[in-house]
Amino acid sequence: MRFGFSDEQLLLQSTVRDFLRKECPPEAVRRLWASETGHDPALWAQLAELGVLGAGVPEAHGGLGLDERDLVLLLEETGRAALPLPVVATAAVAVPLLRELGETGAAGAALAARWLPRIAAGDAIVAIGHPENEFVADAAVADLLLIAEGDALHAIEPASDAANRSDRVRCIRQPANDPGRRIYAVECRTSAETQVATGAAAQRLLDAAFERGALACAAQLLGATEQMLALAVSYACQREQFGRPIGSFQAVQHQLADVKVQLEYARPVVYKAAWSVACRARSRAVDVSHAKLAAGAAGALAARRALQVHGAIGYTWEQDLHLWMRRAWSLALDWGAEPRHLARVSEFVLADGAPIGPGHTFEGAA
Amino acid sequence: MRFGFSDEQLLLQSTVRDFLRKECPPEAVRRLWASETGHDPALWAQLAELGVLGAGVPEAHGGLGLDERDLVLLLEETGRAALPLPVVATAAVAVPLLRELGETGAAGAALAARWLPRIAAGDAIVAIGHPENEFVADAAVADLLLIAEGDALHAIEPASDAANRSDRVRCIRQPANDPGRRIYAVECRTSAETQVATGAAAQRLLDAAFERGALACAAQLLGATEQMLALAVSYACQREQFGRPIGSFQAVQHQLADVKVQLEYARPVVYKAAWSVACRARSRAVDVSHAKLAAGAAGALAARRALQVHGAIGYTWEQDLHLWMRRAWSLALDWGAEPRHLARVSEFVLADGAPIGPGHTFEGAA
Amino acid sequence: MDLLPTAAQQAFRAGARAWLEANVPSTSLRSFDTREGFEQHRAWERRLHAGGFAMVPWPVEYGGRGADLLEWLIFEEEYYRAGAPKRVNQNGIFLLGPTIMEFGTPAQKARFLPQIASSEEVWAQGWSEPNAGSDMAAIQAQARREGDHYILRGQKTWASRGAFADWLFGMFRTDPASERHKGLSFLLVPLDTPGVTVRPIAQLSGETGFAEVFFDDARVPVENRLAGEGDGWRVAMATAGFERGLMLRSPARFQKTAQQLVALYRGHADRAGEALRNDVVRCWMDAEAYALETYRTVSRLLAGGKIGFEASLNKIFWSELDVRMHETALRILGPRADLLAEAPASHASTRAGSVSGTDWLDGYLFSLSGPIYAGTNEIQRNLIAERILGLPRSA
Amino acid sequence: MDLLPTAAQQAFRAGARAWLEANVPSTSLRSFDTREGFEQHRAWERRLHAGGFAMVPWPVEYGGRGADLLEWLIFEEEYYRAGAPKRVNQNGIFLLGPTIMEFGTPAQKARFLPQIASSEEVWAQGWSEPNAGSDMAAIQAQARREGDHYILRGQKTWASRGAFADWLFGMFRTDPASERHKGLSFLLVPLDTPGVTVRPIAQLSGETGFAEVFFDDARVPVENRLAGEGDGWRVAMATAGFERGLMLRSPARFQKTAQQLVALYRGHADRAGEALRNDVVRCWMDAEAYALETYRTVSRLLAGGKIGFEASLNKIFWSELDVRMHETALRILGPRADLLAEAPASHASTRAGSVSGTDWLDGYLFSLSGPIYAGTNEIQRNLIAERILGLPRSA
Repeated sequence: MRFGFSDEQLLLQSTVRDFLRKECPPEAVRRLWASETGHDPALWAQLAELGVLGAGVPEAHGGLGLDERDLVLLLEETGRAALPLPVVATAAVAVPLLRELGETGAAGAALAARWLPRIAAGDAIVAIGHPENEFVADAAVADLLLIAEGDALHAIEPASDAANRSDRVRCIRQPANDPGRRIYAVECRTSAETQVATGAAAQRLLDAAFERGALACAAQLLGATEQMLALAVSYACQREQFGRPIGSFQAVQHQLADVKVQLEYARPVVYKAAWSVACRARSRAVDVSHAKLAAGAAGALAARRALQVHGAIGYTWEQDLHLWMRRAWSLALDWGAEPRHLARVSEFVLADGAPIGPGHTFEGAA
Repeated sequence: MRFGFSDEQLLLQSTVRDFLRKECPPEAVRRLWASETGHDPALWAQLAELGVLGAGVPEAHGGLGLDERDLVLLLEETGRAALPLPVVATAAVAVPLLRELGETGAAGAALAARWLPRIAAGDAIVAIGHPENEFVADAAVADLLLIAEGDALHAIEPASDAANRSDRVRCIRQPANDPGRRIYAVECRTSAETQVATGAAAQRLLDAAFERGALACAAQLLGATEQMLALAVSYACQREQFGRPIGSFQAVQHQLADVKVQLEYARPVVYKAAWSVACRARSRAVDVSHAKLAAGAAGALAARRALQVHGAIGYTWEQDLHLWMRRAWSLALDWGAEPRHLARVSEFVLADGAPIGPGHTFEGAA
Repeated sequence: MDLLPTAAQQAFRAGARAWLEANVPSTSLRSFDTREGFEQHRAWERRLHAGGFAMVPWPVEYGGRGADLLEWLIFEEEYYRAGAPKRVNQNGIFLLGPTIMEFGTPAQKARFLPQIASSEEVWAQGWSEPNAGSDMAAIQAQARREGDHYILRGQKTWASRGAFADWLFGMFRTDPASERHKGLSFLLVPLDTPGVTVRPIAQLSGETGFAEVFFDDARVPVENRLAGEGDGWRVAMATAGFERGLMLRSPARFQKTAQQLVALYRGHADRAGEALRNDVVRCWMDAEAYALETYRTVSRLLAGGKIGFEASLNKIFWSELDVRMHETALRILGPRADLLAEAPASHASTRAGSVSGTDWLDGYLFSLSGPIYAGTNEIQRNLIAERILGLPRSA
Repeated sequence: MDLLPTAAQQAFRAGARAWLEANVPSTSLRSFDTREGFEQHRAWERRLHAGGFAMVPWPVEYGGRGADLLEWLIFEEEYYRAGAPKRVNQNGIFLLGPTIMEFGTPAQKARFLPQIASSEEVWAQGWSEPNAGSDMAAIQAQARREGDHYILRGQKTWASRGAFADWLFGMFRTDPASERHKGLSFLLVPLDTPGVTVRPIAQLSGETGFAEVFFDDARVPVENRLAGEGDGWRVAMATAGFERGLMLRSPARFQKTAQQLVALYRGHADRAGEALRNDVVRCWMDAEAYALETYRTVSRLLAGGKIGFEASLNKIFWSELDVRMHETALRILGPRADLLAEAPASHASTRAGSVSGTDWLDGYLFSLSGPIYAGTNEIQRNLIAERILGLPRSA
């Protein structure tokens, strides 16, 4: 029993943090927002090189062979940087999904063997069409689409040339609040050939994908929350009114103290959920939902308070705060909004004979 | 169209306020809490003399012939004083109920003629057994019980001598949080003789009684809220920590400012509900429920914040704050707790073609 | 206490309703924080003015209708009920206009009020400076007297409507040796004065709802000063009171939003549960409470009362209600809350009728500015604590 | 990260569970803030001590079991799971004990710790004075050195357990010329010392949970001073950290309350709707979050870490959660929330099983003290802002 990270895990986290601070500053995020594709292949390749994209890819396929306990810290960093690249879908959801598909038979193994190395190398973006999300994030730049249709899961590879691409997959952009996450209504031709799993097997994969997607959002929310808090603290230290920094006013201090409290009590929940998913603990559904709710609430509070502390300047497009505010709002909605996750926790807590109360916290373990 | 009180109304209010400040200070409340009966006939008689008890009694019966628009201000004052006497049941509910009974025929008129003058003179306490309240407040000291049973309303006069009294009415005290409001499970012998209304007529009377009881609680809550705020402000001005009054700390200031906001936006709602009830406006049910909810929420917030500002001393029996805290808690539960009133407002607001939106505020008028 | 409208009030309401039904544009205008939308809104103001409804409570001589404040509330109810456009000249009609009526000379009234009422001159406000936000007394922009002119130097920021407006009002330091609240004067500045430079600022919505305004030896005639030299703070406090209180935030606006929220909920009632229902109902109640308190205040004013620091209570109540209503709406919309207006409607939001789900996101962003502008809610709470409750001054 | 208990931890849990099941009194004791209840609780502590479970993480030589902090958390879980009595000597075992371990001399450890573990000596805390509440550095009570004794003069107040306890710990000003945090010493005072007068104070519940304590030339030997003369503030800050944080408020307490809240809701599910359900579920989640954060902290401590100002985060989280849980329970109980424990049970509360509805009102009153004692939550927010976030000191 040890609730904490190893030095190696923390080192990898700080490496990624330093990298993103340097390579993905706010100006880079804005550049990507405004760019035609929203994608940055060079940055993507560097993330691969750092091991972020291939963290969950088995070493045999060129990855680090790690699991959610490691990845959660890296995702936190991508949230802190408001990184507008499809890390959640590709690294957190698609990689383990392909890994699991690889264990279902020859066709699956072939698919995994074809794509996992490319992901680890930074050569592939995967988009996920999951029944829990109405739209598909980053579908237009995806090299592989894993899309649920009916009771089946399909793997679709749009051709890389634009002409043939639109023949197989049509992506209709949906204007949304977070320019760093482009979402699309996707129409594509599925067939027996594109089908990679069906029935209970497909459902199992999709269920696991949902947990991983929600967990990844929660992890990014932690980072985004901490960053919004840091921005607000920094502004409150520097901005003077009435002859003193506004951060010396209790009204400002207490608003930000509340954010800190909520953040620090969301953090262990997210970390536990990472452990639960990695270990396939019995409690993983409720742990993940709890994590998504706790991190979402912390993010919402941080956005609200950081904006209030910034005042009018926070309300401008020029100020960087909204890079994280928009992110926090969209992450809270992605992979299950609040009512969905609250219902899952409710169902668990209110069931007859639910294992709740003192002593049950780690009992739902595998 | 004039949303305000007349000079006469305000004068009567301030007379009652001054009287209660003098005759019902905290020591008097504590004395009544600890007394055997909980009743103070002398104080009751003085309230009658001031016109509080007979405000709604027609002049022909020795009262002032006023309505809820006047009474609301007087009830506010009894709340401000935490007056532990049954003003709500007797003056706010029983008086108009008897008045209305008086219009239903000879028997009703006789009952009204018998009791209204005695109430106005301060010679009678009336307790109400209403289906919306599980128990009957102040039943043990009542000279008249108006009790619903089945679809009928009964008027029961317990004998004034204790021996015969228990023959007709048995009152079992229920230990409750507010010593200023003794509640009883009441067992009594009803008969054709005690029955004063039945069926739709009884229901109409009981419905009107519910609106009046809830309105009266809301009015008392306004006064109690204002008093808790005043206590907290006064303590915050006088108590020093870190070399300055704690009321100069923003953390304290803002907590109390919130109470003031909530109080001042509950006030017009309560006053409008008084008008609605007095004028039998179509909107009176929703207006009363809104009033009860708004005043209840303001009272709850005031109790919470006043206690926090007082710190440990507010947590003692010796400090007076809890006289109003207990009152605010019990008033919020009496005559319909939050869910009951919220459901009534919901039903109105969410109905097809509900008259809501700009321009409808005074449209529900009679 | 009599809460029934008089026959005259009913007739006034009917007249306003009839005119609005006949005149309100059937398609919505573009945002007035775009050039095109700004001119569309100015055209609407001209039409309103021609119809005699531009500024109903103003005297007829200044382009008003001579109505009393109760009629003003009734007009506002009808205005929001009709879904009429937002008032592009709100700084002029709701803030500066009342200020000129209180402090202006007859000549100033005659010069400015009719142009405000007709929106021939649209106003920006110049409250803030980079170092004077919540602390408005920290104003540094200077107005140096030179004969019958002031020479303006300095900078204002967050000037709402600044991008497209014709005039700006604001405080300038006319006594260079003065500090804090002293030595300030309230000046009216044409934005086309040489030496004035306007830099629009993009807001969260991407539109340029406010601007920085730079003054580089801009010359303004002395007759453009409202009230005496050095009286600026007193004038500005009155204007700020209007901003926080009655005029700018008429209850009808929030009642309309609450009504739309109820409609949104009804359109989603199958998915949105009881918890959201309670929140919706609470929002409706609070919007009603705000209306009731406003009617009560107006009754008091008609009886000769004055508005004081209660304006701070208003400011907190409406701004936090507005945020709450929009948050509730976004929770009802669920995962679709993120979509912008141009996104295709979902089945659910279509069913919710005329209320487009996606307007709520824009409205939410706008609502978030409510607790910030017109004096942050932190400042308002200080004022309530110290000026209304009588708590000791905070350090 | 490994969140599975080891075999040894599982065995420890099983042992604790077995002992508690065999020993926890089947009927609940009276409140320890009554004379009778106090002695009942002391008797229970003796039994716990005899069973070796009085203070599991303490060294065996001091009456403990030598368990590590993870085992301590496991024990607490079992303790609350078993519904065992509240700890009457919590000031001693959770606050003073750890302080003596950190600052005491070997002689002090040997003298006091075993008596604490066995509750032969029950402790009151003497943090506050009439003029030193949130501002603890304003302490005025004096301890004048006279040979090998201190002569105590002054007053403490809100001394919890003061009414019936044997000893009191607190800070006294040993340097009469000193101010604020300087010149204070941490003293241990037998309450039967001549010159010490205890006046019990009735709380909202009517019970005497705390007391005023007057010192009128009371003589205390110098060896009753913990750490050096003038070191009182440093010692007290460590003790206060224990109070806010880990030891006194073990997560099991809140998990137990959350579990009871869930049971209460299930017993009333027909009347209590979805809105309350969501609140109940949120309470459960927060109690779990508190447990998780505690396990995380303990892991950090076992790896050599220290607790600092994070204790302020704990204090806010558990105290506000505790209030929220009780408020939610009272809302579930509805109109019956007002009834005291002696009132007859309703149909609904009977169905809710072993959880008596009426305990919630007592619990609510108690929970309201949470945001006040151990440093008000306002003070904690200041500490978080200034010591953790690094915001500038407030004026």
